[in-house]
Amino acid sequence: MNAPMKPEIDQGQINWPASEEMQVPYQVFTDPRIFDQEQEQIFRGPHWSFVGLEAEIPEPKDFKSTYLGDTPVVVTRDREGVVRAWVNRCAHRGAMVCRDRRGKADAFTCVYHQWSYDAQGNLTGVPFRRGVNGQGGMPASFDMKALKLPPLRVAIYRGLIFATFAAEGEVESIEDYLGADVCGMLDRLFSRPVELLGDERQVMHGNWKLYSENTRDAYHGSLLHLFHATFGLYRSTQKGGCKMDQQGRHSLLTATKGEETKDKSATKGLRTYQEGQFALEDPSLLAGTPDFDDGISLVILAIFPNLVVQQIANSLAVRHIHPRSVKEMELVWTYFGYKDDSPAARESRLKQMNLVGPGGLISMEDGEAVELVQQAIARDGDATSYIAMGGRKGEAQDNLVNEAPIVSYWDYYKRAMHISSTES
Amino acid sequence: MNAPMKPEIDQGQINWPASEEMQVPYQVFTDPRIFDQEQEQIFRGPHWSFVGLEAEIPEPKDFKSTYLGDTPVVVTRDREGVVRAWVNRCAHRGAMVCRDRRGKADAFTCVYHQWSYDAQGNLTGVPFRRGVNGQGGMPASFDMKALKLPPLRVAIYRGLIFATFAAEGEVESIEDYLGADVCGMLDRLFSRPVELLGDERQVMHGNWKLYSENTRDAYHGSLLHLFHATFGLYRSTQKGGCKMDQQGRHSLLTATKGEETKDKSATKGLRTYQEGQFALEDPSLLAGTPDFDDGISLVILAIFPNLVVQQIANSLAVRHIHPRSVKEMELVWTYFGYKDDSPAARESRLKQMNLVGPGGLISMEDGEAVELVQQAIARDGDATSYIAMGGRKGEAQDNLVNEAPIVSYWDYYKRAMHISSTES
Amino acid sequence: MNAPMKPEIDQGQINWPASEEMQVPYQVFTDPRIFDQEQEQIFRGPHWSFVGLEAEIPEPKDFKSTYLGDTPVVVTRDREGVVRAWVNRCAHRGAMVCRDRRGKADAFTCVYHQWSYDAQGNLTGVPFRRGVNGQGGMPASFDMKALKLPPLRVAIYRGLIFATFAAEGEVESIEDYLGADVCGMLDRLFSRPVELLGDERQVMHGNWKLYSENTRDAYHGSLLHLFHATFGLYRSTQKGGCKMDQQGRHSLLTATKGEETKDKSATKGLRTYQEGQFALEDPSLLAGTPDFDDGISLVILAIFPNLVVQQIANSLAVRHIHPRSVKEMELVWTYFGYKDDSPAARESRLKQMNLVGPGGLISMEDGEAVELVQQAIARDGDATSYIAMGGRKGEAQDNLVNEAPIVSYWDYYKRAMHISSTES
Amino acid sequence: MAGIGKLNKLSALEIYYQATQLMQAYCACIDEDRLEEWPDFFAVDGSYELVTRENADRSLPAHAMRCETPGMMRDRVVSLRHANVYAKQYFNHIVTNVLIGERTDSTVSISTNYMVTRTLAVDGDPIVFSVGRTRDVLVASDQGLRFKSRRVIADNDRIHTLLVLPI
Amino acid sequence: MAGIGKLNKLSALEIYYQATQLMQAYCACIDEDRLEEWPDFFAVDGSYELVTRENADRSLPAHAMRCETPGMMRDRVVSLRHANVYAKQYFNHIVTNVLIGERTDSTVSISTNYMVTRTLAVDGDPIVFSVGRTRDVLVASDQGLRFKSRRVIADNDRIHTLLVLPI
Amino acid sequence: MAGIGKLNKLSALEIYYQATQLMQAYCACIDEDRLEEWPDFFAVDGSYELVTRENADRSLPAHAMRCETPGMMRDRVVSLRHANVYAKQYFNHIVTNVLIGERTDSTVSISTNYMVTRTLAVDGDPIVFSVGRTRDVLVASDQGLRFKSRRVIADNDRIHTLLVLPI
Ligand code: FES
Ligand code: FES
Ligand code: FES
Ligand SMILES: [Fe+3]
Ligand SMILES: [Fe+3]
Ligand SMILES: [Fe+3]
Repeated sequence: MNAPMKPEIDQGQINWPASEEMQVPYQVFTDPRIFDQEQEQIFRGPHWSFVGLEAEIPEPKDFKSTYLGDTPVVVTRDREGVVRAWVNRCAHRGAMVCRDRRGKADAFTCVYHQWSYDAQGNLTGVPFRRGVNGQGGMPASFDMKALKLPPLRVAIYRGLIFATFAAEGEVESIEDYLGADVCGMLDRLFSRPVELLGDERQVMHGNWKLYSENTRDAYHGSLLHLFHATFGLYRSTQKGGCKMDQQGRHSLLTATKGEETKDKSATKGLRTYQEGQFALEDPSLLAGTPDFDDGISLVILAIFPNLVVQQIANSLAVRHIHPRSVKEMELVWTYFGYKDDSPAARESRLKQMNLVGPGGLISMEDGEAVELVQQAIARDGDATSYIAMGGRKGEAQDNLVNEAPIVSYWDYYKRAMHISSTES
Repeated sequence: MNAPMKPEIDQGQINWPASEEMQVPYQVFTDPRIFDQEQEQIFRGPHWSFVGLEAEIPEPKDFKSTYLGDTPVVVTRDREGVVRAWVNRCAHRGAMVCRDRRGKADAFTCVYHQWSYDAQGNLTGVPFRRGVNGQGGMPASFDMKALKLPPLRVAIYRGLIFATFAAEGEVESIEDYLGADVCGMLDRLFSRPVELLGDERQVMHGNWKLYSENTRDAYHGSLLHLFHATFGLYRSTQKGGCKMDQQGRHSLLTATKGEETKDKSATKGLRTYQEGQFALEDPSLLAGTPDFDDGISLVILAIFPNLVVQQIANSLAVRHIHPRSVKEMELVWTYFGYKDDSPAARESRLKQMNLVGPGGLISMEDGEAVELVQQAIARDGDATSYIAMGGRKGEAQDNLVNEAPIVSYWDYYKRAMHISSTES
Repeated sequence: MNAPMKPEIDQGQINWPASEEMQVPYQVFTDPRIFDQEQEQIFRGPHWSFVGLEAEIPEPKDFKSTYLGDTPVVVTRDREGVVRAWVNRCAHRGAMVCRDRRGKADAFTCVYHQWSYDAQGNLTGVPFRRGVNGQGGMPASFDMKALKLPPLRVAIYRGLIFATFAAEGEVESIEDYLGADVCGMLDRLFSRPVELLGDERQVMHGNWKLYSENTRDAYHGSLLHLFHATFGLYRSTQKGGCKMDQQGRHSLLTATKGEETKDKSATKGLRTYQEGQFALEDPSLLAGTPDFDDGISLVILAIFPNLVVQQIANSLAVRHIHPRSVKEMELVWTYFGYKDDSPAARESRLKQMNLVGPGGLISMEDGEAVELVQQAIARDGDATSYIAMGGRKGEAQDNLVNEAPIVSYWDYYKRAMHISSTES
Repeated sequence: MAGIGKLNKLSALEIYYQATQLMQAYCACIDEDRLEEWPDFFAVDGSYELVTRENADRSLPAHAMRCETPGMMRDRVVSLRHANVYAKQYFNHIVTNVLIGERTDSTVSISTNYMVTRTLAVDGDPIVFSVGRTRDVLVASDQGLRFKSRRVIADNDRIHTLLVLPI
Repeated sequence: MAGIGKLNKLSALEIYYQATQLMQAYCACIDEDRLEEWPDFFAVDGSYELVTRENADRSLPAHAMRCETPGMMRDRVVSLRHANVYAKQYFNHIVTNVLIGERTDSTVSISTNYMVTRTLAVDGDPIVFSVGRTRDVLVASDQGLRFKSRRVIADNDRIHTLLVLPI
Repeated sequence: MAGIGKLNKLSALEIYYQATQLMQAYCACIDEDRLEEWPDFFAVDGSYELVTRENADRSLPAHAMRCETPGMMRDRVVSLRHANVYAKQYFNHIVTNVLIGERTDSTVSISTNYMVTRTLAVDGDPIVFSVGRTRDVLVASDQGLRFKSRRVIADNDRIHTLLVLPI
């Protein structure tokens, strides 16, 4: 690793209290050197990162360009239909080879000197390799095979494409990486062929891990997002719960329409739990037929390090996290339906896009929340948060008023980053 | 202190000549690590920083949000009318709690999970603290009293509100901090109840200490600002002088309409001292009745670290310095008059707003001057300025052609930052 | 040198492979500390940097302000007609003294306190130096001669003005610095008095050395720039070659209209070498009479560290590189003709401005290429390019399909920066 | 603006003027935070949609905002006023290049270019929040021209922080 | 533009055109650095004020610039030309959404949206310097329409570096 | 827009309208990437030039783009389509302050203010790419008004990355 570019954080420099509660030093959200290390130890480490849906590149020669962490990468489907991925940096003098967000090609030619590569990233052509009239050209030592677009390993689960810099054996199989519960939910959501509805892109001026917390946070749902409450649509003391994988890095939040709590004491005085003062003038917004018969109306599945899969009523999407710097991230929402959707079902999904995304009536607050934290902590890297709702230990919960998945997320993060708590 | 976030500058790294004259290494205006240290040792150190006027929060439950250094803070007046201040960062997961610039409230609820606080910053409510139906909720170890919005200590002098991170005993009383001369001038300017006229905000793309120099600099007044000279209104060889507190960190510049120098030799060839070539077509701009009978027509009172109080003819204002980064600051001008102003007096103050502020005919140049320095020194952290007008030692002066307050400012700065001169 | 501002890169921190081919670690394009060192060891080191044309300041008292590296400097012609240069930073408190891009003046007065300087940068006036009525003023120790605008040494070759921070003897004479081949080409291009046609300014969001590579890169010409090929105007397998000075830091690329290669094998399949599919509707664009009878139709003369001189058909220009940060540069194109141009010749030059510059039909791609590299390498400071076309050793070549001048450029860069290769 | 009867009775110039005034009153209502009036600029069967060029160029239906009825617009306004959490902010609409397109007895198609800046009320400099073109169909009503449909197509596919107000 | 007599004799369209031309000539005079002509766009009793939304929303009188008479405007121009020190800079006014409001025999109220970019002549990229709305009252004169009063209300409460030119 | 005969037969208002529509159709053609139509907005002897204020103020002839004939414009479009390499990008033209100047039987001079944003199709936020004023001479033709000459004078002397599209 290149020392000056990505200085190691030595243990003494991060002050992580070994307290009963989880107390995260705000430095992890503001220190550029920690961001650099995350790129090495998380995004280029033993993890599978989401890079797209097979539905985005359904046919041979389809490709898309995206980011793994903050490294530009390209995902292609070669002539044989096999999905490939490589770093988008020419082996010659480093120019970005693929300049389109998506398209169809089975050869990729760098514009600078027209070196060309196949869909696997192998170097296939070098202009004037043998010079002209015996002059110029490459030296004898030149070896086409030694130069390529740095390849990534690819794994696919239920049409979701994951890639890794890690070599065989350095990271478990995708199934083991995801774990049984996550795989189960993906089986449920991706049981039917999907059709793309389009993308939305949202820039959040905050550290990417603030969004990781947000999407593992059952606690904030009914307190920050007041749309349902305002229109008297439901109380989020509804049934629900959260599960984590064995490592605690992924989080699966689900909620079920159904019985409400009678525990009025718990909600006394909370604005959320006043009677809804308003009624929708056009209720067609929410009139959709459930896609599943298991009664689960809300799924927020956060897969470490950079993916969130959502089912909010009939609105289905994958959210791809692109960390751009220690204090900025881009979130790419890719909405989808099922190829066999009825016109009415499709219409419901499109209507319900009004509920989610950067302008979503339910969810617009999440971008605001991430930024409110980034702004408030700027000067206080040594101060810490206090995460204890639902108890310290990150275990699965049968309720939506806990922070257990966040606790287990940070426990895993410390292991992945080789950070140990400081005795206090 | 958090090492990686705010690395200590070790002595060897600042090269401050121990010369007869004051020679300030430009590094202090360009090095982000020095900026970080200033936040610790100056703004969070044994000093009182200005955070507002009582007139901005006249009644119980009034509040304003602002910055102390670059830390977001909130100043409130509680139900009993006592002024309080705290850091604007939620004790739970760090979101900014108060999101308005000013308003009326006696409870502050964080939007993220609706933790609520009283005007003193004490935590008063935590949703689902006891969970729902016995599930979730906070652990036994949870102690409401242990969590709060970090409180600041507050002191008020003549309606000016100051706050500090320093504990009792770490910093002197506000009266001692300001010193007799400063208090005397504040007594003079704030003897009558004030009424707010409004704010102006000016971003200067330069280090905040360049503005501290500028406002302690009697020397530049008649040389940079040519409005009066151009319209033949006065010569600033008029009587005047400057005083500093015992520590030399504050500066009080005053000028008096009156006798001019006969020392033509001193002003020979200076554009400023040519006859005014122009006359005001609408002299009502300057037609105001003096507010004071002591003949003092100009007061620039610079209070360390972040306040300037001005009286320019009938224009009264406090200027609050908000250092945003090592190379940018925001200056907030709050204009005021007296509650018992006659309509004519009020009209004069408003007319004379044309003279000051970011678009002021007299003073607009100060923002330009600050930026001209920042631009020129960017590459030269090891070069130094040469400050000697009026002699090296920072003693009170009976004239307006000296830099004594700047010299004493830097002497104090070195003490506050624990920087010693390097032998040369 | 000021340690914290410009930290030394210690050898262990740059990993430069000692390979047969030239492999440049991308860190040199992305590490701000390397940028700081370049300012010291290259732009303030033993080199001559271009600062302008004599034709920009033809008469006594003319001046222009510009940058040497990222240091603001001013080039003046004094009353005697001698060209002078100095750093644009006031000796008093560091304000930028000259605030115009160009003009006429033989005295320069800083606006802040009206200290004034002559065209050589000598301090000539200090207001209130002796105070007023015996008060204030400068101390006895004050020495006008000791304070000045930091002077640079100036050398002129064929109307091109170069300046250096280096003392006499630290850098060779301008003739020796440029070397015989470079001087010869400048003699050729500047044999007739020049007339300015105007400037264009282009910001490239990439490291300045990427542009240095680009302008020493014969290889990319016919592969990146497809204008001629598209309109069937020529094949750049035309005759041409490149020369370097003895140090290998400058590069002289030339091409001659004439015989084409018959080596079809070399160009097989390259888009560039398809028959031109289009014809110019208005061929007057290219209808110009050659300025020289030596058949040379293209000259790209790159003079280390910050100048490119161009002859592209009838289009003549100097390009001044202003490195603004490690990842941004500004390129200033100054177009010129000859005073004795016929109207037709002048018209051709103006028409052909459509071919070059930021919107040039031939050359607009260079800015794009620079940025494509900067974007792709951001995360990979420890990865390297592979530069071997035309063989490892940087020797003059009689062809346009080699990277020899780039190889010798990097060899020199390592010497200038005291970087040695790491054994691999 | 009173009822204007058959559009084809009006001169191109008159239509241009009335279309311009409608557009400008529409923007003023948003920029001056009179959101409750926003739905009234639409016909009773009027619709609104905000999409990005990225999706539109692929003929994908995803949108950033779509109100198929004035009722849905009013629901959004109620939500913004009473439910949603966002920093106090101002939009400023620069709408120009009003180009008159096809006309029928009762409708006229127009296109415009727009630039919207967003300025946060606290610590905010204006940012160029959204730029692009609109394609609107206007219809005559007793209150003058109204939007039968309004489609905003943004050049920029990114939204910073969140999208609160319509364009 | 010749004297235009009673405003209420003019069609809305005619007023719109004349108001637009006045606004555009006004901007051109500032953007082309013909500041000396700036006061001439005002009636003899005309006034100018530039305020921020932050102060206006609180009904506080503080302003960034206020000229109660053309004389004060001329004084400011003289000061800018001969006294004040500032970097050479260009304003570019984008003024649109000219909305015609109340009319009397002799006056018409209009509002507009504006965006002003400032570009420094040396080393400058254009920055969005000020955005907001104007509320103007125009009056007929022998030279055509003139400003009886012009009030500029900026969305952004921050001024970068300094304020030199009027908006 | 059909043939409009002698310009001096038209009212100022009519000219204003037609000039505005021409300008707006011109911008739409560029912003919607219909570059092939760009030369058609010019008279057969029409010319186009884009210069910076830095050069214009010194009366120096250097330009960023100059097409002396519609043929040269078409050549540039062919080059952009088939030869040149640049990131996919969108211009958005905000053109306003259309000020009607001198008129003759067959021509009318107009000036405008413009702001052009450039948005990269991939990873792009809109940037203020160019701002300034235009000085155009329009001529009547059978297709309505056309540009006899168009001169764009940019306040900003810097071009970021490269200049692809006309303004
Ligand atoms: S950089 Fe890709 S071919 Fe040269
Ligand atoms: S962050 Fe404030 S309540 Fe959770
Ligand atoms: S800084 Fe130049 S005269 Fe004071
Ligand atoms: Fe949420
Ligand atoms: Fe001053
Ligand atoms: Fe090139």
